[in-house]
Formats: sequence, structure tokens, C-alpha cells
Amino acid sequence: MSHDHSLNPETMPQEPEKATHEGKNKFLGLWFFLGGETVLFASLFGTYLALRNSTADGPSSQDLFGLELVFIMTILLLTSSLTSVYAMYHMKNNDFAKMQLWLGVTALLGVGFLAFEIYEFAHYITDYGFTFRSSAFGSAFYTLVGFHGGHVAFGLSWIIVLMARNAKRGLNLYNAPKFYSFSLYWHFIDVVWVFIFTVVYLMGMVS
Amino acid sequence: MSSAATQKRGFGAMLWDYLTTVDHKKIGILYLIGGGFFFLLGGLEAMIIRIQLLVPENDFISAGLYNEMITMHGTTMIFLAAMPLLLGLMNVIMPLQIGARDVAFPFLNSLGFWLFFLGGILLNCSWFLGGAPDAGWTSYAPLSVQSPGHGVDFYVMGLQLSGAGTLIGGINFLVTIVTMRAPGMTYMRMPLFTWTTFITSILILFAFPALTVGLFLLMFDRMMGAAFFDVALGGNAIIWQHLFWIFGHPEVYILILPAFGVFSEILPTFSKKRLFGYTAMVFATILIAFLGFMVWAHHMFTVGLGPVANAIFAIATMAIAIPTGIKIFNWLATMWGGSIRINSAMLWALAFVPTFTIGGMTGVMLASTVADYQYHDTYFVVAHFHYVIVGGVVFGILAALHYWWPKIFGRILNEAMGKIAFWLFFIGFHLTFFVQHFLGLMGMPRRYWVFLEGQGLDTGNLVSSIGAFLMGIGGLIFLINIIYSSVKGEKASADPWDGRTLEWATASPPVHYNFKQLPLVRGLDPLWIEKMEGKGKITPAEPLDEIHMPNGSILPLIMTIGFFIASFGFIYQTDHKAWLIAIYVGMAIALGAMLTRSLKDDHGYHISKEELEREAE
Amino acid sequence: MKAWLGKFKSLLMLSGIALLLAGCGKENLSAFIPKGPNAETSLNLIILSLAIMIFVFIVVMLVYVIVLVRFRQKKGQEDYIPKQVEGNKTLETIWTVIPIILVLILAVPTVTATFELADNSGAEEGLNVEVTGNQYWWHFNYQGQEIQTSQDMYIPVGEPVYLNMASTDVIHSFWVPSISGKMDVNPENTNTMYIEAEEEGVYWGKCAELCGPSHSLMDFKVIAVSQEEFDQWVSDMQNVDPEAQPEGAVAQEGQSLFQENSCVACHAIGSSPVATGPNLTSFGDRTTLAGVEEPTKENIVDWLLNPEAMKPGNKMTGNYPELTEEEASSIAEYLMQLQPSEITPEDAGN
Amino acid sequence: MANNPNTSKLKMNSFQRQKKKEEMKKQVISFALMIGFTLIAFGLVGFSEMDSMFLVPILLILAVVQVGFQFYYFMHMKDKDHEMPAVMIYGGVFAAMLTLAALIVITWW
Ligand code: HEA
Ligand code: HEA
Ligand code: HEC
Ligand code: CUA
Ligand SMILES: [Cu+2]
Repeated sequence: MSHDHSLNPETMPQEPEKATHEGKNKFLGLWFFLGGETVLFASLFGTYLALRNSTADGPSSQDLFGLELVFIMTILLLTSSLTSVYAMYHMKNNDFAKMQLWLGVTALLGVGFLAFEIYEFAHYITDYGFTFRSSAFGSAFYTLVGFHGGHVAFGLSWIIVLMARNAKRGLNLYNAPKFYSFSLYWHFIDVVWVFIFTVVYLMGMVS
Repeated sequence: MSSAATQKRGFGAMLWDYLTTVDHKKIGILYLIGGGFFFLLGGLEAMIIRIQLLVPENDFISAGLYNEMITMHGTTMIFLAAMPLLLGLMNVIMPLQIGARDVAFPFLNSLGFWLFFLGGILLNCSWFLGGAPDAGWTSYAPLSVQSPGHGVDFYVMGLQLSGAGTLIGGINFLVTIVTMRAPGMTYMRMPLFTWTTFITSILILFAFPALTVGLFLLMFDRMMGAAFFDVALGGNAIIWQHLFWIFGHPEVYILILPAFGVFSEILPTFSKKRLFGYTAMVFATILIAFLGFMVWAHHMFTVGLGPVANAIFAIATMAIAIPTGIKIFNWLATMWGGSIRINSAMLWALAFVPTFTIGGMTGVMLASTVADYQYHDTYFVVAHFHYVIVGGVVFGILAALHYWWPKIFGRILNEAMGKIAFWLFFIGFHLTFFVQHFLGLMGMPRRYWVFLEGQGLDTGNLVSSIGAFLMGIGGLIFLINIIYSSVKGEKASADPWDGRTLEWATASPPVHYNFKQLPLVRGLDPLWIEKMEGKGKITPAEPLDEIHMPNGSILPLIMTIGFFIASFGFIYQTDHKAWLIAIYVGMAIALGAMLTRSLKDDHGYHISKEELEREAE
Repeated sequence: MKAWLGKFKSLLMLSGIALLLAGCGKENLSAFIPKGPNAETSLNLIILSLAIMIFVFIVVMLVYVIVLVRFRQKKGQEDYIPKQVEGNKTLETIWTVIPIILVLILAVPTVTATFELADNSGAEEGLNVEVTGNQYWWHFNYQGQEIQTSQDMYIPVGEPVYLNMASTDVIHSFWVPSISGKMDVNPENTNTMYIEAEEEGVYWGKCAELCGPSHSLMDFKVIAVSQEEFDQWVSDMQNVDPEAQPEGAVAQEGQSLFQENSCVACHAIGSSPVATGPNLTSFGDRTTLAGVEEPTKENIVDWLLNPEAMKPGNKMTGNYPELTEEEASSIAEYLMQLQPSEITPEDAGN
Repeated sequence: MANNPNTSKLKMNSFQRQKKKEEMKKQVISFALMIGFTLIAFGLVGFSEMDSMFLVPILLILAVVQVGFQFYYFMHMKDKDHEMPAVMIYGGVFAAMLTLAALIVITWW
């Protein structure tokens, strides 16, 4: 490493995540990846929509879903989106400590979300006997929501590793793009969730 | 095959070098070797198919094995031969054409290659482990769900791995083209091959996720008892067909567009004329890609989607003839008034024009719904897609190999052998596939293990098989040419064909940092411009300075091996739960490698200015 | 639309193209020799599109040949640099517009024909047959008529017959090239189509969707007979006595073996809806055995002793008690006598 | 460029600070709106007797608008230098729409 990438506020560029060539590449690469993820989730949503009434005499969406839990999960995830915005705000102000703090809050909210989701699945399985194998609807439901949950879990491990790795080093131009990429990814997870609570839960309880 | 320096270092060191390389040129060569190997395998499978169909009611191979043969032939050729060969060419050539020193994500580039390669190996392991997949390359559910044994499981996991590799490759190329063009290389000055790489990568980005999901659904149904395609539990098998073709049709343009790019480089070079209608060519490419997403249901005309859907998709499909026609005529106009030199590279390009036109036109015939009720799933379709795939994609790859071989390997392929191989392959090709149009309409469905006696199908099939053997011999001669030329071939200069684009402005083979100083691009066909202005050399865009290069890494290979092991776990855990261990171990290896990657900073290294100066011209 | 397409076709007849095509393939199997209105509509479109394609191909080849002859580099011209042409608006417009027109010429009749063939409005009054695809045989249930057959399907000539098709296992595809294009037979829904034969005949049908090892052996027949003959067939089939004694001791022995050996569990005789295996009511009149073999006694015995050798992967193998050669032979004797109707494939002229 | 990241040495001046503050304010407002939309959506399903013919489109519109906020404000797609990301996301949305159309039609037919 021939240059010290650590920066003090005096030398901080406006957009540290895009200040280096590698950073710009990461930034674009992640965006493009999200473009692909859009199609991935669309395929899962489509499959779910095609099969959501195929309950094979098992429990249906009206039997299963309740508003309260989903509402709490939604608020948790939406808030975590805002906290990651705060983290990026502090990153741009080169305030590493605050950035870590807000990322920590984000991660905690994510963990909370995931815990509720696991609880929800366990509830369906034990109380309703509604599993992945019950019906085509069951397969589609667990696959769609589970894929999203998997994304949350991956995002959590990502941010925890990033925070731990850089805790002692502070912000620099090498890791700023990584933090920024995480925040983009996290927002995207939130976007997917917005459609899940709308299409799966809310629409599932209506029709 | 590569430079003398590597050969001196001994085999072990060279192997390690290739296993850890992140150099786009070496990764490109790896893709070419891997793709070439699978092409040979797919060709062998094709020969076995044609031997089985040599005479009516033949029993050269059994019915079950025949189905495995066609499935593996189709899958291998599309996913493991044609696409990787193209990705290899893109990898080597595209960064050179835009005047870049590497791709945007060298590490991911290597990961993409290993995922493809081990995915292909995984798929082919099935031959030795109880039988290959046998539900066709399209693996329609519920046949693919009910298929006994583990064949289809290997299909699922193998394609999932290699598909992930392709997706990574696509994103990598996209970012490379967006951020790493040399100074002055605006979008509208990019060579057509770079343009088609760009558009193809977009297609990869948006098409592959549908396949990924389809494969997951199939995996869940087969390995975990899900019910997506299980009609008894409310499942719906048509979902697979939609997902497969939403991916599958863009896939065929993923194959053909880079080939179009190749011809758009070769035809101008050997006509000594700039590409006619450059702007139209670019927009035609974009239009083909765009329309390519809206026609998938033409593979499903007989599924019963109803007349409205069928009519819409028929018209959308026919519309693709228009941008493609623009391309054909622009190529002809490029040659018109030129000064045409014919060598093997040009021969393949010239053969492409009429051959692909026939294939494209049978495509339009297929798009006519009611006519397709007759063509669908018959040898007419087989004839159509071999005309476009062999006549377009394979001819394109072979043309590109002859054209860029000197650049990639520093030696020129033997002309005489090149021409013999061409004529054998070309004549064999038309013998094989032209009659198949008629066979189809005469009542021969595809994927038929045997055809019966006395149905008027004997002669056609015989001719077809003979043609296939000619192609086989042609392929063999090409292989000999490769071996012969890599030992005895004429050494190539930097610019053996009087080229026009930037790749010809650097040494053959290029130094590992490609360009000592990034080139300054002053227009379309930058090298040609400099030649016409009497300089013959590219103006540098920057003073000589140290160059930043990425470090090699073994991690991509280790990561992939982890996934490879885990795949076996997934496949066999249905037999015995002990195989779950393989999943855990494999995933641990893969995740461990990822963790290592993120914990260990990798800033690359610098080639100092002095060192560069020492490496004299 | 049909009329002018028809005229167009006769025009091409003269030019010899259609003649060339007509020489292609076997009668009653080839799509080139249509024997029904659907196949004709398809063929008309095929010929129209082919004509357009030949026109395009000739244009392309003309330019191509001129280019190759005129613009080859000549000796001594190695240094000649041709003019670097950027493009030409007029030319480029021409080769954009002409293909658009050609595509439209093809698109309009395509769309009309698509809707025409999907028109099922006659199904209410017409003859409805429920078609079931099975690995690797076909079953036909004449709806409202109490008639079940397998492998051979009788239809009246000149009448559209409405098919309601579904599969019991994987996807198959119903294709009788000389009468009509194909339609998939899916497990999850019922697809409808109609077929009509204009001439009497035994038309060859094939399964066109990969369905397993014996996919290529899943043939069937559509037997078109005159309306009177068809009515006769219907009444014969409705009056079958499933218990009727065959002639001769061997055949009678065969009949009891057939009952005892659980054959009846899968094979119905008469109009019973059991259809785990082909309905054998009129087995003696079948054109083929198991869809592909000559229905000789020898072959039937071979089938009963080892079906796997004839049709790999079929669903009968291993699911019935083993038979001795003698038993098989008596059963064959019995089965060959199952000829309940006066109407046989011979009446269709072939 | 890659090897001298300090080229764009910029001192954070008060103007820029101001701009960031304002940006942040916009984002907080977006967040408030998103929460608002969410409440409306849940409220409509929980407490209103609206016909699903009307309800479903309203729910979808609420979701789309909310997602617009995420992309344009939280993820900065409105900013300059985001042309390529926007192209790719719209491309993805285009392919996604087709996929959805295909699979939804299955249930109608
Ligand atoms: C490289 C691969 C490739 C390419 C480029 C194409 C190109 C085209 N394909 Fe093909 N196709 C396949 C690979 C490809 N195809 C494969 C693999 C299958 C089978 C998959 C399977 O089932 O296993 C298939 C199947 C297939 C079907 C389904 C058939 C069936 O199963 O029933 C259809 C139907 O519409 C079709 C149409 C077309 C069309 C309209 C084009 C067009 O893009 C062609 C456009 C080109 C031209 C038309 C020629 C040049 C134009 C002019 C000179 C201008 C003037 C022309 C006119 C006015 C007509 N293809
Ligand atoms: C890229 C795609 C591709 C290519 C190139 C080919 C090439 C060939 N194909 Fe294939 N084919 C498919 C894709 C392809 N095919 C697909 C998708 C199917 C459908 C499968 C299904 O139904 O599911 C199919 C089906 C198919 C069938 C129908 C089977 C059936 O329906 O029952 C037949 C029958 O004749 C056939 C024949 C051939 C022949 C003779 C060749 C010949 O052209 C092959 C000649 C090649 C060689 C002999 C190899 C030569 C080797 C070299 C030149 C070495 C190069 C080395 C280096 C570069 C290092 N193919
Ligand atoms: C498990 C069910 C089953 C049993 C039991 C069974 N069969 Fe079959 N049989 C089938 C099936 C399925 C086919 C169709 C095979 C094919 O063509 O793929 C068939 C086909 C036949 C055919 C050819 C039918 C035709 O239309 O050409 C004959 C004859 C036949 N079986 C006779 C018998 C006899 C005799 C027995 C008893 C000894 C028997 N079967 C027992 C399932 C069964
Ligand atoms: Cu049934 Cu093929
Ligand atoms: Cu297609």
C-alpha cells in the first residue's frame, strides 16, 4: 500500500465512496447487481402470485396472516433504512464514531426484524401445520419471504464484519465504498419488503 | 501457449499462475480452454446423436441414454461451450479495445470463471454417477421433477453455479465499459464488439435471475419436497416454462449479439472500409436486446395461452427481423466498394451471412403462430436453431478465434488447414441441417430416440448424419491446426491484419498491463485514424507513470470448490442425511474464503516507472 | 383471407415450389400433404412465409455475390485504400422500411388465422372427445356417448371434432400433422382444439413433447370414416358386451387368464372409465400394438412377456404377474378377438 | 487516478454543511411520509370495508410511491452521477414487469 487512505476532516472529499476508481466501480457494480435482483424478486413475486390461491385445502392467506406482527416488522425495517441514511450522513461528515453508532442501530433493528420473522414462521408451522410442503401456496410463500429473510441475514453478517474489521481503523477511502454499498443494499432490502407487506400480507388479507 | 517467459518457469509455477490469475487475458484464455473442452464434448455427443439416427429404429444407444445425450448436448453447447467461448473472447479483447489495463473487478472475474468451470464439471460428473439429466435442455416440469435418479439434480446445481459465474461476468463487463474507457473513447466511438459486449451483459443481468429462480424452484421441488410443479398440491408446471423462456429467449441473443460484434470487426478490417452505418448498428443492437425480452412466449405457442397472447407474441417476434435485417444489409454495404481480402477468419465471416439469413428467416416463419403449430417441437425447429447457432454463433466464434488468435497467443493459425477445416465444416453443416427442415414437416418430432421405418424419413436422416460426420472431421482439423500452430505457427506482429481498433496497437500477446500509457482516442477506429494520418502509432493520453495492478488470488478457486462440495451435499442429502455434512463443510469453505477476502485488505501493487522504462519497446 | 391465400397458393403451385414440397413425405403423415382445414391453413401460411423468405434471400444473395465478385482485392492493389463511407440515409431507410412491409404482409394473415383456429364456438353442439395423454399412450373418451377407446380414435369425416385435452402425468403434445397442428396436453389444465379430416383415412398421430424414454414411441391414429360408418361404430361400441365369450378354448382360457392376472385392474373392456392402461375394447381392430408395432400374435406375446423391450420405461412393466409363454399366447388369442364393431380401419380406405 | 486519492482535497465549508443538512431534512421528511403511507395501507386493510377492487390498486400505488422515495431520496437516484444506476434499475423494472405479467396471466387462464 503506497498511500495512506486515512483521512482527516481537512482532506475528506465530498463523496468518499466515489472518490477512488475502485470505489466508483464498487458503487456502480452494486447498483447493477440491484438491477438484476429486481428481476430475481419479480420472478419470485410472480410465482407467488400465480400460486397464492393454490392452497390444496390447507391454510390460506386469510387463515394465517395477522396485521400486528407484520406492522411491527415493517416499522423496524423502515426505521433501519432511516438509520442507515444517518450513518451515511455521518460518513460524509467524516464522523466515524457516529457512523458506527448508527450502523449499529441499523443492525440491531435488522436483528429484531429477523427474530420476528423466525417467530412468525415457527408460529405458522406449529400452530397451523402450514409448511413449505403443505401446498404450492406454502412453497411459494416460504420461498418468497424466506429469500427476503435470507437477504436480511446476509446484510447483517456483511455489516457486522465490516464494522468489526474497521472499528480500529476509522474511515478511509478504501472502506468508505464498502459502507456505502452496504447501505444501498440495505435500502433495497427495504424496497423488497415494502412489496412483500403489500402484496403478500395486505393483499393476502383482503382478497 | 503463452509467452516464453512463463514456459521457462516450469509447469508447476505456470499452473499456480493460472489458478490464481486475475489478469483478464489469462482468464480469457482459461475461458477459451474450458469452453473449447466442452465444445468438444458437446460435439462428441452430437456425433452420437447422429449415429443413433443414421438408420430407422437403430439401437446404437438405449432410449434413456439418448435422452441424456440430447439433454447434455444442448446444455453443454449452450451454457458450457458457446457462452464461455464468447465470454473468453470478451475478456481478452474488450478491455484492449477500450484501452483499459484490466477489468473493473479482477477478483470477481476469476471467481466467475471458476464458477462456470466447476459448474460444468459438476454437470458432467452426472455421467459417472448414475446417469445424466434426461429431460431436455429445457427441463420442462413435471418431467424434470419426476425424472428418477440424480441426473436432473446435477443439471440444477451445475447450471446454478455456472449461471452465477456468468452473472458476475456480466456485471464486471458492464462496470468496466462504463468506467474504464480510455480518454477520448466516448460511447459512440466504441468498437462494435465492445458495444455488443455491453448490451449482452445487460441481457445477462436481466435474464439470468429468472433462470436462477426457476432452478431454485426445481431444486426445492426435487430435493426438499416443495410443490411448485406438483399439480396434486396446487402447483403449476407452466411457471417453469415462463421462467425458463423469459431467460431462454434473451439467452439466444446473449449468444448471437457478441457474434454480431465479431463480424462487425472482421468485415471492416478485411474490406479495408469502416463499418457502414455505425450508429444504426449500435441502435439495432439495442433494439434487438429490447425486443428480445418481449418475445419469450413464441416458444410456448402450443401451450394453450390463447389466441390473444399468441398473436401479440407472434408480431413482437417478427419485429426482430427488422433490426437484424438492418445489420445484414449494413454488413453487405460495408463490403460494397471495399477491397476484400479472404483468409480463414474472413471465410467464416462470409459464410455467416447467407447461413444466418436462412436461419433468421426460418425464425420468422416459426413466429407465424399457426404455422408454428406444425413446426413446433419438430426437426424444423432443430434446423432453425442450428442455422442461427452454428451458422451465427459457432461461425462467429471460429472467425473470432482465427482473427484474434495472433493477438491472444502471439502466433498465426495455419491458413491451409484453416481453409480445409472451413470447407469441411461448412459443407457438412448445410448437409446436416438443411434437410432437417423437411424432416420436421414430414412428421418427425424432435427428441425422438428412433424414427420408424416406412415413414419416408430414412434418406433425410442419412444425409443429415453424413453431414454431421463431415463437421466432425472439420472440427478435428481445426483442433490439429491449434496444436500445430502453437508449436510451429508463424510469430505474429502487433498488427498482422492491418487492423483498425486499439487491440492492434499493443504487442501480440499484450504485456500484462496492456498499455504502458493509456491511449488517447480521437475517433472511431482509433488505430486506423493514426495510420491514415501517417503516424501509425497511438498518441498516449498520459505521461509515463507507475501502474497500479491487482494481486492474484487463490480465493476464487477455493470459494468455488466450497460451493462445489456443498452442491454434492444438496444432491445426495435426499438419499442419506449424512450428506448434510457436505453442505456444511462446503458452505464453511466458501464462506471462510469470503470472510478472508473481506478481512484481508488487498490494495494491489504498483509497477514502478523505472521498471516500465526498463522494459524497452 | 383464406380465398386470396388460396389463390396465392395456386400461383406458387405453378412456380413449382409447392410441387416440390408436395413430393415431401408420406401421405397421411406429412404436413406438406394436408387432409384437413387446419393443416391447410398452416400450410398456406408456411407457403406465404416461405415465399417472402425466398424473396429476401434472393435479394441478400444478389448483393452478396456482386460484392464478392466485384470487390475482391486484385493483384497489385494491396495498397489501395477504399473510400471510407460512413453510411447512407436513403439506403438505410429503404432496408428498414421494406422488411417492415414484408413483416406486416405476414403478420396480418397470421393473426387472422390464429383467431380462426382458436374459435371453439361449435363445441356445444359438436362431437366432444376428452383426450388424455399418458406415458406412453393415448386415451379417448367420447363425451356423453359412453365410449372409451385408446390409441385409435375414430372421427366422422367433414365434421369438426372438439378435443378437451389433459394429461395424467407429464406434458405431452397431440399432433396429427396431416390434419392439424399440435397442441400441448398439460397436467394442470384442459386445452381445447378442434380437428377435422376432409377425406377418409388413417392419419398418423405423434406425441411431440418430450415425455420420457418412450416419447418417440407414443404414436396413435386418427381414423376418419364416413358419417354413416361413424354412427355405426358408435352404436356398436355402445352395445359392447364386456363379458362376451370369445371363440375357441384357447381364447376362453385367455379370457379367464386376463381376469385372473389383474390385467382388468388397468385395462378396461367396454365403456368402464378405468384407464390406468389402454382400453382394450376393440383391441382386435387396432392398427398397431402399443402404438408402434404390427399387432401380430407374435408381437403381442412378445409384449406380454417383456413390454420393456418394446417400450422402454412403460408403466406396465413389472406391474402384473409374470406370464408363461403359453399363457401369453392364450391371452393374445383372446385379445385379438376383441372386434366389437363392424367398422374397422379398413373402412377408412387404408 | 486510482493511486492518488487525495486529488479532490476539499475543505468542508459551511455551504456544503448547509447543503448536507438540507439533504438530511428532506430524507427525514421522506421517512415520515413513508411511515405515513404504511399507516394508511395497514389502516385501510385493518379498519376499512373497502371493496378489494379499489383497495388493491390503492395499496399498490402506496407501495410504489414509497419505493420511489427509497430509490430517489434514500438511495440518491435523483442525484447527478446516477444516470447509469437509473438506467439499470429501470431496465430491471422493465424485465420485472414482463415477468410479473407472464406469471400473473397464468392464474387468469
Ligand atoms: C443464436 C440463437 C438464435 C437466434 C439468433 C434466433 C433468432 C430468431 N428466432 Fe430462434 N431459436 C433458437 C435460437 C435462436 N433463434 C433456439 C435455440 C430455439 C429452440 C429452443 C428449444 O426449443 O430448444 C429457437 C426457437 C425459436 C422459436 C420457437 C419454435 C418452436 O419451438 O416452436 C421461434 C418462434 O418464433 C424462433 C424465432 C426466431 C426469430 C424470429 C429470430 C430472429 O431473431 C431472426 C432475425 C433474423 C432474420 C429475419 C434474418 C435477417 C433479416 C433480413 C435479411 C431482413 C429481411 C427479413 C424479413 C423481412 C423476414 N426461434
Ligand atoms: C451452441 C449450441 C449448439 C451447437 C454448436 C450444436 C451443434 C450440433 N448439433 Fe445440436 N443442439 C443444441 C445446440 C447446439 N448444437 C440444442 C440446444 C439442442 C436441443 C437439445 C434438446 O432437445 O434438449 C440440440 C439438438 C440437436 C439435435 C436434435 C436431437 C433431438 O431432438 O433428438 C441434433 C440432431 O441432429 C443435433 C445435432 C448437432 C450437430 C451434428 C452439431 C454439430 O454442429 C457439432 C459439430 C461440432 C464438433 C464436431 C466439435 C468440434 C470441436 C472443435 C472445433 C474443438 C474446438 C476446440 C477449441 C476451441 C479449443 N443437435
Ligand atoms: C399397472 C397396470 C397394468 C397392468 C396390470 C397390465 N397392463 Fe397392459 N398396459 C398398461 C399400460 C400403461 C399400457 C400402455 C403401455 C404403453 O404403450 O406405453 C399397457 C399396454 C398393453 C397392451 C397394448 C395396448 C394397445 O392398445 O396397443 C396390451 C395388449 C396389454 N397391455 C395387455 C395386458 C395384459 C394381458 C395384462 C395382464 C397380464 C396387462 N396388460 C396388465 C398397464 C397395465
Ligand atoms: Cu408423450 Cu412424448
Ligand atoms: Cu426464442
